[in-house]
Formats: sequence, structure tokens, C-alpha cells
Amino acid sequence: MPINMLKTKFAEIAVCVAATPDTPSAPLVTETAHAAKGYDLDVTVPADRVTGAARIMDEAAFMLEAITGVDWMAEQQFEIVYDYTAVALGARVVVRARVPRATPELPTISRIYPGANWHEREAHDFFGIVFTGHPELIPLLLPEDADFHPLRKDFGA
Amino acid sequence: MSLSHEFIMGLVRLTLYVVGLIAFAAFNAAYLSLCERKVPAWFQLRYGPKEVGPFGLLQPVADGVKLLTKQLLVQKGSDVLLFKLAPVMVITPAIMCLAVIPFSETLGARNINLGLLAIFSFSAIHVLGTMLGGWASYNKYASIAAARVVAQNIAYEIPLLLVIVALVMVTRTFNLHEIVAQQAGAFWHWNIFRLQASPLMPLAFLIFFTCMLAESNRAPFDMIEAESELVAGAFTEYSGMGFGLFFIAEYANIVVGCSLATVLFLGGWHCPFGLLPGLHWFMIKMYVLCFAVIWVRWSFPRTQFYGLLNLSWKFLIPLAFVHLMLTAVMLKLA
Amino acid sequence: MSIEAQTLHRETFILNLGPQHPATHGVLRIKLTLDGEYIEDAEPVIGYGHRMHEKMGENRTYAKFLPNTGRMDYVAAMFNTHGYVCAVERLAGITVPERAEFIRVITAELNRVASHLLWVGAFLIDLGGFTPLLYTFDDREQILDLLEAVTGARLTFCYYRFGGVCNDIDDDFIAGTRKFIAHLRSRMPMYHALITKNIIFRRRCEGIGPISAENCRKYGATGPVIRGSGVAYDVRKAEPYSIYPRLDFNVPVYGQGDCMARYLVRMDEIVESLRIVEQALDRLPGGPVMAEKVPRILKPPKGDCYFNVESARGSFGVRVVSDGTDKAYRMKLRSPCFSNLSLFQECSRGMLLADALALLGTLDLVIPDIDR
Amino acid sequence: MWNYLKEIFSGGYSLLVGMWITLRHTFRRPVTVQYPYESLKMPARYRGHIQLVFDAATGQPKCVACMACARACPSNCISLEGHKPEGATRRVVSKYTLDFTSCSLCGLCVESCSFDALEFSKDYNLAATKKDEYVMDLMKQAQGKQEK
Repeated sequence: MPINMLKTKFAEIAVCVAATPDTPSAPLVTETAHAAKGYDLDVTVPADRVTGAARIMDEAAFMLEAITGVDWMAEQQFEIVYDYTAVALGARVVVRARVPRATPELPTISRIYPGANWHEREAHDFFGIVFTGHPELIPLLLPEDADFHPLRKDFGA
Repeated sequence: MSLSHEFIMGLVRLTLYVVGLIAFAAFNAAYLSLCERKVPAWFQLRYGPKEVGPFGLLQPVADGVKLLTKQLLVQKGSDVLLFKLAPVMVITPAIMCLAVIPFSETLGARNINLGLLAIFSFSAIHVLGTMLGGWASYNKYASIAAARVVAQNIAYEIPLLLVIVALVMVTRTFNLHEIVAQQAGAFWHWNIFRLQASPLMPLAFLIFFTCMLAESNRAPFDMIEAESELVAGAFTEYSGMGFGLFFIAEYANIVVGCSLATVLFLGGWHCPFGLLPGLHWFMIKMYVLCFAVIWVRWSFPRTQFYGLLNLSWKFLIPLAFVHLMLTAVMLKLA
Repeated sequence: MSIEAQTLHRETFILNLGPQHPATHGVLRIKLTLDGEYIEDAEPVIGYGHRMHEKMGENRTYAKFLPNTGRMDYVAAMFNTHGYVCAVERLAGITVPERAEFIRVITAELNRVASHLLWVGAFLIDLGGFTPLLYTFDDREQILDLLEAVTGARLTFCYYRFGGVCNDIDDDFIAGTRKFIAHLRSRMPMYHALITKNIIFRRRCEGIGPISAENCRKYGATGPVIRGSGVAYDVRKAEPYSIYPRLDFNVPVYGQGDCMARYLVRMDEIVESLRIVEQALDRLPGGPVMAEKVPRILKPPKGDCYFNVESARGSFGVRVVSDGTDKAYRMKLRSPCFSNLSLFQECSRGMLLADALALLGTLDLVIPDIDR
Repeated sequence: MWNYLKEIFSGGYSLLVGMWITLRHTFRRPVTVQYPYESLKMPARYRGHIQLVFDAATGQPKCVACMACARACPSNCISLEGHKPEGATRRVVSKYTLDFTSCSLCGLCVESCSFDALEFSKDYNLAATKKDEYVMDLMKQAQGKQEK
């Protein structure tokens, strides 16, 4: 599936924001230069629609490369980043979702991509992000009794 | 109480033989284990042990001393009696088997009429020993190995015995001494080349050799101590001389197997060219076979367990049957 | 019914494979639920070698993180460093001199050969054959000697820098590499005769541990694993980087998806990598090996970027998020082994223990790369 | 039936080939180096632990205690002190300690040095029985080497 078709599909579920107060709000789906960014499409979706995004990617035969978080302390938000790559196209799509730091919850995509299971557990380890509906959200890389989340910016090193 | 002269002499003779055989088994275990390290070292472009003694010749002594100084740990929950009995049960039959093997015309502990049967009945015990050792260890790896050893040995006993039955039909005796005596002369008199009895004789030798490898649990059939799967298999929990006895038994079994192959197929103490028969020819043949055993081990990967059973049931047993039939037909026609 | 009663009823037992086990090549533990020797469930338990490299990437400067990269996948350390420096260069907009790009490709491909040779030996150990390991080590050692002469280390090379490489290669290296290429090419028929054609090896590999292309995609398995399942996915072709688009090489693909296919992919990749090195040596341009005007303390502009390289084990990705300071705001390291191992649980179901270990071997795991 | 026999022969042949290959290797020279008796010469770029470079003319370390190496070190294992003797034009190092327990031999310190005052030692026999032995006083070590 070419990038522009994906773009229209993602436009339906992406977060809509206005660049300036005067302009009409537009979905946050940006085509980026691969040479500069390393990915071709940058999509931001609401947290509860990551499964929808995963479904679009699955239909387009994309592969899930990684799931990771970014702790935006200043905005009191976690950003969850999904990296997809198309085996046939060599195209790469980044799906982002933001959740509040206080209640970091979003649905799991491990039913669509079983490989997401470990990535989500890892993100849960490092950031404490809760993936609702995940079959076993227990520490993967950290000790099984770990109650800290080292990649949070307020975690004392 | 008066003891007759013959009885005392018999007792002395017996003691000497027992000591001699144990010494022979231990010596072989020591130096075959050195070979087991030196030979692959040559294959693998390295030197092997060379620090202890000249060319590492005292390495087995060092190994033995190390094993003797180690404590035999018994795991909590294991069956202590069986756990300690198993190594003995493995090594005793191996030494008993040596008793009936005629090393030369005159050298042999016991020349009994049913020598061949004696060997096969004794060698079945070591399977039981290994199985019990694995079972009594209270270790999952050892238990899996215990189950494997039984399945493997049952599968390989059949082609082995079929080949032996065919051979016995040809030789018409169970007496090992007599079997060798029948092969006197140059190498075309040996059983392996007795093509007039059955044209498949060389194949029968290969089947025998393969089964011998499998029976003594040697690579590529070392399923019971497959170290990349089962850590050390049935011997996982054994330490010190408990392990040492299994170790000696493994090499004693190789010696028994190779001796038997020499006796049954390669003309025992007879020279290939009909010259100077004697102990040295027996030893040369036996150690060449031992070298082959080591050589095979260090050349191939391990078989998979079903591959091992497939080999036995789908290839060795049918071939052994064909060989048996052919021998029978040839005997009838002759 | 209690858990114990259920277990009794199903007559299964749990076997802890590892963390110290000969077949796991490191501190990987696999919790096996076995029914006899058949695997009902295999749950990999990882994290024993976890060092939180991602946090280290956040609390030290970009340059100081360089040594860390070699310590994740230490068997193929060049690739991790390659991915990392390329990601930072992309973010900071540094262009690398041509000669440095060539040297990077030459050393990286040599490292790939070394890694694959090590894998072949280690895989044969998993299958119970010891001798091939020593032969491959002998050949691998020669690569390490070459790389040591250039980089100063045998394993954790730490050779690439932002904007180039830290040392230039000399004529001895070029001559030695050419000699090595000829040597390894002459050794390949020996390996095929000793290993590939061996009946026992073939029986252990053909049809064992099939992984479907669909499973590879769902689990994100890359590298020789996905190429052994019939998908010609290679980052060097899909998202060309460095000078790879200018080189002529094939991506070996085998469709069976079994252990044999993955083995053959790696064996062919050794040959292809030798071709790449040879071409790169032929066309090696002169000039500097470091970009000029690379600041000592690098402060990339705000933003994020992703860079992917084809490591010996699959696609190794680095996502760097910069907030404009001299330290990364977030550094995500996507290790190929992590994804490759994650499909083990599904694919090993119903297999025999020994076959599952062959499957585990063909995934080519480097445990510190999984744990990071 | 034909395939069955073919399999036996091709399989058996492959085993013989394997055995022939291992046997052939027997006649090649071993490639291993017998370490305590013979040791390899390290290549010129070998990254061992660091040591101070001495100026051949003055016999003093070239180091000016600019702290660049200590700053470049990812593991903070270098600590050094320097002072400026009266009348001298530049600072000299008075104490240079390398905590080898946390050194990762990355070589960033040598790269950061603008005075060529650091080099890699080619010594790789670094086994010790106590942790303290790895806290190396490079000044002392260098003096010891000079006296030799």
C-alpha cells in the first residue's frame, strides 16, 4: 500500500490540531523525508486509537519493529512511539500517542501483533505505562519485584 | 579343613584375573580418555593436554587424583541407595564382559562355551545401571536421559542381535575362542570377508559397529549425555568417583565393543597376512577400532532422538534381517 | 483444581533451561513445560544481563555513549556502533567523508563474516558437533586479527566516530583482507562438505523449526530469520544507507523457513559479504577519514530521528530524541535478537526438546543484545 | 526402494567425507599459541590500559594536566592533579590515577589528548588478586618503567 493511501487512512483516526488559532485543525499525519528522519510517515493518534492504527498497519502488511516511550516531563505526558516498517516497500511509519503522566494507560496491540507483547512489557518496565488488556504485564527485563521505572525523568539515577 | 592344591591355585588365578581385568579396564579408561583429548586436538589444529608429564602422558593420573579428591555429593530427595549403586552396576558388567574375551590363543580369563551369550547378557545390565542412576538422581535432565537410554538400547539391541544370530549360524558356536580359531590365516579368512557365507558380511560389520556405538552411548548417539540439551544427562548429579566410575565404564564398554568386533569380524589375534599371530595383533585391531570410535565422535553432530530410532528401525533392522535371510539361504544352498 | 493437581493431571513438568545452560549461550532462561520430551510451552525469561543502556544514553554525552554500543551485541559490535553514529549524524546533519564510509562498510562486513562464522560453530555445538567450532574460530580469529590491527580491540571495537572513523586503514590491512578473502573462499567448500552435506546435520535441520513469513512479520523478526522464511528483507536493500546502493551484492533468501534455510542464508551471506568487502577495497577512494568541523561536544538540534542498519542478526535500529543539549533526551535501541527471541514461544510449541534447541540456535541470539 | 538405497549410500558417503576432512586436518600444524611460553606481539594500535608519555628531552611527562582525558572518560575512572611550578610556562602533572576496575578500554581519553601525552600500554597480563592493584598510579608506574 503506497504511502499516500496510508495517509488518507490515518487521517481518519489521527489527532486533529490547528497549527495556529486561525487555521482550521488538520490531522497530524506528516510525510517526512526518509533521508532526514529515517521514516516516511509520522502519525499522531489519540491513545485509545492505537489499536486502530495497528490494524491499518497490519492490513498493509507492515512489521512491528519496536514500541517505546518518551517521558515529556515538561508537558506531564508520556509519548508512546510505535515503529512500523513495510518489508516489501522499505517504508517506515511512526505512530505516536500521548497519555497523561498521571494515568498512563492505553490499549494493548498485542492481539494484532503478538510481537508487541514483549515491547509493551518493556515499555511498562521502563516507564510504568499500563497497556490495558495485555495478557501478562509483568516485568520483563527488570527483576520481577521491581516497582520502579528507570526511564522516567524523575527517577534518580 | 584341607584345601586341595587345585582349588587354591584356582582361587589365585581368579584373583589375578579379576585384578588384571580391573587394571586393564582402568588403564584403558585412563589412556583412552587421554586419546579422547589428544585425537580431537589433532583434528582441531591444537595441541591437547601437554603440561602434565611428557606429551601430557600423566594427564590421566592428574584427572584421577582430582576425581578421587572430590566429594560424592548426594542430592537431597534422591534415592541414596540406587544413586550409589548405579555406578557400580554400570562398571561391573563391563569388566565381567572382559573376562570371556580371548585376547590371544592363550590369554583369556575364562574360555566358556557360551561366551558370546555371556557378553550380551552382562552388557544389558549397564543400561539398567545408567537408567537407575538417572532416575535416582532426582533431576529432570537425568530423568529424561534415563528414559532415553532405555528406548535407545532396546532399539539397538535388536539389529545387534540379528547380526550376531547370522554370524552364529555361520560359525555354529558361541565360543569366542573357537570363533577366532575359525578365522585363522590371512585376512580373507576373517568373518568380515566371509562372502561365501553371506555377501553382506562387510555391511553386517558396519551394522555391528553402529550398534556398538549406540549401545555404549557414544557420539553421534550420545543421547543420554547430550550436553547441549540435557547438561550431562544421566550423570548430571554425579560428582567425584561416582562420575569417575561412569567414565571408566564408558571406556570399558568401548574396549569390550571393539574387542568383540575384533573377535567376531576381524580375526581376533590372527595376523592379516598369516604371520606371527598373537596378542599384539589383537591389540592393534582393537585400538584402531577405538580410534575410529573417537574419530566418529569428533567428526559429526549428534543425531536427533527420533533420527536415532529411525536409523535403527528403518535401516539397521531391515538390513540386518536381509542379511540374516541371505545367510540362511546361503547356508541351505551350500 | 489447584495448579499442582492440574499439572499432575496433564502429566507435564516444568524444566528450567538455564540461566546457566550450555545451549542458551549466555544467561537466558527458558521455562519449559514439557510433556515427555515434547514442548507444551516455552517461556523465555530474559533480563539477567540487563544494564539499562538506554538510560546510560540519556545521562552521558553522545561521544561517551560510543563504548556502550559495542557492548550490546558484542559478537557484531561494529553494527551497533554503525547504527548509533549514523543516527546521531543524521540528527546533527554531519556528512561523512567517502573514504570513511568505505572503511565502515569494509569493517562492518568483515564483522558480519566473523559473527556468522562464530554462529556456525556455536550452532554445531548445539547440535553436538564440536570440531566445526574450532575450524570456524580459526578463520574468525584471522578477521579479529585484521580488525584488531585497525581498531585496537578484538571484540568491542568502538571504531566509528561521529563524522568518520578514528583510524585510517593501512596497506597491511588491505593486503591482509584480500588474502583472507581468498583463504575463506577456499575454505567454504570444506565447510559445506563437513557440515552442509552431512546426513546427520541435514536430518537435524531440514524441516525442523519452521517459521512462517507471517510469524516473522507479526513478531518483527528480521535478518537471516526472515530471509530464511522466504522474505527478501534486508535493510541494506530496503532502506539503503552508507555506500551499499553502489555495491553489487545479493540478498540470499531461502523459502523453507526451517533451520536449514536459516543456516544456508548465513552461509551464503558470508560469501556475499566477502564480495562486498572485495568491491569496497577495489573502489576505496583516498581522502580524509574524519569529517572536518565536528564539534567536540556534539549538540544536535531538537527533534528525533531513526536509523536502521542491517546487523548480523537483523535490523538494528536507534531512535534518538534530542532536546538540543549535549545529551540525548531519549535513546531507544531496537535490538534484533529481542524480536527474534519473542517468536520462540509460539514456534517451539509441540516440538521436541532437541529440535527446539536447534531452533533456538538458528535464531542466533546474543543475550546481552536482548537484555541491553 | 531406489530412494531408500540412494539415501543410505549418499548418507554414508557424506559421513565418510566428513571423517576424511577431520583426518586431513590432523596433518596440519596446530594454530594455537602456547600462551605462557610464547605470547603474541600486540599490534601498534592495541588498546591496553593507558600510560603517560614522557618527553625524551626533559624526562618529564608530557601531560599538562588539562583534564581533557578525565572529562572524556565515560566511566570517570581517570583522576589527576597538576600544578604550575614557579617560573614554568605550563602546568605539570603531579598525580595521575587510573581506576582500572571501571575502565572500559574505549580509548576516548587518548583521542581527547591534544598533547600526545597518553598512550596505550601493550601489556595485557593484568591479572591481580586484589582490587586495589587495579587503582593504578600512572606516575609511579611510568617511573618504574624508566628505571628499568
